[in-house]
Amino acid sequence: MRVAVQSAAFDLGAEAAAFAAAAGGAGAVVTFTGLVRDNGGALAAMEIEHYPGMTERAIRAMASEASQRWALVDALVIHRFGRLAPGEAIMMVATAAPHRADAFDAAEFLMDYLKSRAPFWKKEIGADGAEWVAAKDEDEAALRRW
Amino acid sequence: MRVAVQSAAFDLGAEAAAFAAAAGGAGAVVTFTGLVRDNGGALAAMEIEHYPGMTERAIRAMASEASQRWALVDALVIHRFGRLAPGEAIMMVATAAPHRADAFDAAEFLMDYLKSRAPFWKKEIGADGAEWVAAKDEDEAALRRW
Amino acid sequence: MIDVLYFAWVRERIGLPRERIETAAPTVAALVEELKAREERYALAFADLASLRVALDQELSSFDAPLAGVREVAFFPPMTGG
Amino acid sequence: MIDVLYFAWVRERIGLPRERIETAAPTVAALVEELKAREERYALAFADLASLRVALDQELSSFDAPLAGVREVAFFPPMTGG
Repeated sequence: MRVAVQSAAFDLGAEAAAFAAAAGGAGAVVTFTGLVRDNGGALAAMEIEHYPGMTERAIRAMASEASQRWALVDALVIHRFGRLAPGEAIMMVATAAPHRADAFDAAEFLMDYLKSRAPFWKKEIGADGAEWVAAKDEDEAALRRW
Repeated sequence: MRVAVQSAAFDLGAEAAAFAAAAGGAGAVVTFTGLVRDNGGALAAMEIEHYPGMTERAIRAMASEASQRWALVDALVIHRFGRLAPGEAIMMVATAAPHRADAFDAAEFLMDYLKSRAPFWKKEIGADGAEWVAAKDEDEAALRRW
Repeated sequence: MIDVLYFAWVRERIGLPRERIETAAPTVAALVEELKAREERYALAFADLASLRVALDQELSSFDAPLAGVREVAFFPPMTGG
Repeated sequence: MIDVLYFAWVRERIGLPRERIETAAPTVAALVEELKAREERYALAFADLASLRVALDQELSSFDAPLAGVREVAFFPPMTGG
């Protein structure tokens, strides 16, 4: 299980390929990649702030919880902070499991927890100012299914 | 939307990266890759037979159904046939959507339909003979959630 | 004349992947009965219809479907893709 | 002495990312009251506790949690990761 919190860009293709190649015995690999949407050209950049120390700790706790709930062979979380341009990859989750239901469920679980329980805050920088992204009720609601 | 039914191996990393790069406006990209499990060393190869003509038609119908049900920006299905070695990628599904729930649901829907409604048949070649993989009741049951 | 295709263990039991058949069978079930009456290998392949699927002109169908106008019938076990 | 950290708009409203505070506040809520009494910018940042979250020593906690033994308190809005 690897957790990387970094400002550097990452290559989702290379990460996905390396993850699948290392997942010996897995029949199913699921990846999720979050990209900066350009909101129809209105977004100049996205700035992501995080809480160094707590971020890694919180993500490791989620990944460990996922490993206990589902039969996973491996899991990967990469999450960037700093300034990102539209189209750039913000983060990525990958899960490997013998069967597809476990890989899908664990990836969705990790995403739901990352959204609302990992200490990241997004700020959208537009032509006419900057605004912190508000947390969505639906994201909080998504946690209740687990 | 691209559907490829092929005997040639594919590079899941390159496919995932190209798919995400082309998915303008998508905030979420989900990929699923199915790999040949080695069953603890018991499997020498997997042979996949399909029904040329019907296969592409059936997969296109599933992808089209997924596009109607969820707000997708794009979808991709690659499925191999012929003889595959343990560890090789059998198939891949990718979905891109503005929001993660749509990308996840559409990918799971496509996987459930590919499992039980696309005309592929798997045969496991072991040290002591070959055996057709039996369809699982749970795969048929998985269709009923959609 | 109708093209009849066999896949996976149905193909193996019957011993060929496809054949052209002259038939006046009104339904898939009637065609199956004709084939079963032909030879032992057909009777074996079609012994348990519950373990078989049928496609008419490359669309999944059912054994009670009519054959009128159909050019291609395919018999196979439940699919195991993905 | 306790380290107090602020993130996102809480940090912007208060105007600094962290500070060391001498306090005898028994709970997070009591610490918040002390801070609000200090200056307008704290009062503004802590005006609506329902829109804030708190972590004690890097674990999510609640405003009624005791501060005894805690070295680091962090205040921030609901997270928006992923």
